[in-house]
Amino acid sequence: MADDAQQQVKKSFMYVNRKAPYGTIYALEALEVVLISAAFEQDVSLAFLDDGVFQLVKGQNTAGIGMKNFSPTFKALGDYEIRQLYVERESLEERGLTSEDLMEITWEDEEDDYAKKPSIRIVSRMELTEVMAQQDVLLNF
Amino acid sequence: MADDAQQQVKKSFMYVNRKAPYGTIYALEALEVVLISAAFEQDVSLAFLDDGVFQLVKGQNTAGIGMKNFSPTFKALGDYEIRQLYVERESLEERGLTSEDLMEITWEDEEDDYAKKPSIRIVSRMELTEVMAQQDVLLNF
Amino acid sequence: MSTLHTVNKSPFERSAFSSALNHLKPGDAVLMIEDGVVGARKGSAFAGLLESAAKSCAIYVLEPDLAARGMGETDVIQGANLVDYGGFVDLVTTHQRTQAWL
Amino acid sequence: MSTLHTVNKSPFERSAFSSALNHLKPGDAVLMIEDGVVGARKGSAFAGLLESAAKSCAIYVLEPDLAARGMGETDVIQGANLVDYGGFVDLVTTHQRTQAWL
Amino acid sequence: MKLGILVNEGPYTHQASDTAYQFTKAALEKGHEIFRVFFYHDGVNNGTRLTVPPQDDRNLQQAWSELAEKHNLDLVVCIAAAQRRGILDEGEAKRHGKDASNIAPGFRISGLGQLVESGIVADRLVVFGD
Amino acid sequence: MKLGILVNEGPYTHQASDTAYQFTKAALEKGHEIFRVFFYHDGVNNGTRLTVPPQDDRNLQQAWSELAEKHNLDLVVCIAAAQRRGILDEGEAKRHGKDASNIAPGFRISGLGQLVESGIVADRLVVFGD
Repeated sequence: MADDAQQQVKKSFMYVNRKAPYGTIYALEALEVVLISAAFEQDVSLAFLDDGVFQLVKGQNTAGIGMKNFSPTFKALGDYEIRQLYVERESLEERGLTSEDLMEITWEDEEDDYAKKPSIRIVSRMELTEVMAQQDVLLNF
Repeated sequence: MADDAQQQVKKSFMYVNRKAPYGTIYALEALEVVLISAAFEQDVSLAFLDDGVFQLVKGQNTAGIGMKNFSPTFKALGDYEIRQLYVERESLEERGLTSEDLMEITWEDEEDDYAKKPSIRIVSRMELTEVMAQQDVLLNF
Repeated sequence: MSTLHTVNKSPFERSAFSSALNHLKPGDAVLMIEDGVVGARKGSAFAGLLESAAKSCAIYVLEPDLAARGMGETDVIQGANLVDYGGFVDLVTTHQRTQAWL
Repeated sequence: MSTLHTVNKSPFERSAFSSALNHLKPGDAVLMIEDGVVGARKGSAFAGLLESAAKSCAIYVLEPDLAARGMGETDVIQGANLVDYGGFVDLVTTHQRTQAWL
Repeated sequence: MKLGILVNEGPYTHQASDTAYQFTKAALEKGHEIFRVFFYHDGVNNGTRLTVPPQDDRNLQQAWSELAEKHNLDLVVCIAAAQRRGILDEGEAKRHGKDASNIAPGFRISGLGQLVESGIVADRLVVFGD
Repeated sequence: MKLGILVNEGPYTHQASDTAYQFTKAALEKGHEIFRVFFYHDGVNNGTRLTVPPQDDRNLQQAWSELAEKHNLDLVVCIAAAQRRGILDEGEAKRHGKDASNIAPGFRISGLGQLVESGIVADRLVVFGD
């Protein structure tokens, strides 16, 4: 059935992350769906807006709260051919964040001598609205 | 142990309701604690602020959502000697509500020929802050 | 090619409702369900924002949820349309995609 | 006779944090925990409100939660004090009551 | 039309499961096909047969199980989310050395791929949560 | 000082149980007495022994059970909230005709009066939730 589905259609999936990490499990369990979805050869992208932008802040250290730091997984997304991470500029600004505060997340471009290219695109609210309106499936977490 | 506790101390308990009914169970399960607490002969009061004020709106009809309408229970609180329901004026106003939109909740004053007296007091944010600051125990739902 | 946005949170409690309104395109539809219906109340601090959204988008309220919270047609902003669960299904099928602003 | 107010929600996502600030008395303390720590970030749209609260109330941030979210002492508003879980316990015992703004 | 349903919260605490149930019932009444109902996050807690709701309240697990039986619905509980939260079928219980299982009739445990597949196969994916 | 603890959310989905656990441990280390830890709302889900968290993750139920054993803590799960959510001990399971129970070691099921009593007896009641 899964094989049939893969052969029939290629859809665009956007995973929309609006919540801070660790306070709730949504960020982590969203990432688990994203990783699985990579196996289905669909067109996958992620959006980070509202408090979701905190998921990408660098230097996360969870030793003190006894939980697993899952932020390194974002850096591995390129290996799963997930290369489109949209981050909303207005959400960053409201929270006193800049692109400097975010982890560096890259993918290797095979067709360009494996050059490392950035996966994160900072976009305006209006641009993000346009991208969301082009998706087949939107999953908010 | 419960009997000991009752004999030892009389504390003031305030149950602070900040959430709308039905979308989550907090309002209903808060009310269940309030009813139990009446048996312990403590000084019990309730506060309704933020979306908690929607819990007291009259004319609730849950037939269409398949859930039980628990709002009539508020009217029975007087029989449990719970007579102090503080409602924050600013929270009502922000939500386009007035005291006219709320259920009538009364208690019978034995010492005044069983006259029905209102249990709801509309108070300002500043007044509610003062009342909260006088409590021994505050439970937010 | 328009989107149905469902909102199940009170705009007084969470930012999800405002965030949904900030990401609408003209012709999209907004459906308020669960605690989200309290955002439809007229005369509230939020009503103005919703009324502006209503100029370019269709606004719907799930009637069973509105009734549960003691409200009806006369309590909501002008231009909001009441639907039942069947109407919710129709909104899903007549829009290209659904985005749930959880 | 002062109160310790704990806030575990982001002020950008929920109204709980603002509501807590609206119900402080001078001499009260505010402790940010869990997702609430993001409200301590300097330069945010919320920082001004928190800085005014800091004039009459003590402001604390649970350091392990701040570190988990990639932040440290230099990232928070001036006047905010970092505490660990032991410090959280001390705040509870040295204030008359605790109010959790859930 | 072919619809996929995602339920992200458990019964009673949030209205999500109630709304998803009412929506699913209405969609079936209108002649639509429900490709699958997937339970994720705390949604997996809808699938325990050990709940005993008050007699004057609705029984959500039973409502889902009955709807599934009547319409041959595919109710899938996410295995990873279920393990974290203590929802097990007999096979899972044995595999992890647990002395009891609690999955309800009509629910089955499977992987997250079943959710992605819902998104691919169904014409619309409708999400209910907190 | 004598402290009462209230946990309103289940494990993993919200951080409440983690924070309550870290707080309780720190309070014990400082020599305070924990009068009781009461689990209400979805908090009752901390008390199921059927969870199987990933191997690289913490096991919250086990952490609570071990802390209770070490310090003789009273971990109380609200009976009404537990019934709604499918948390049963053996007696409750029998009484309601259920074929399994799932309560974890060190947890006991009792009424809401135990929470009110915490508020009366403890010097401070500290609440953790969503």
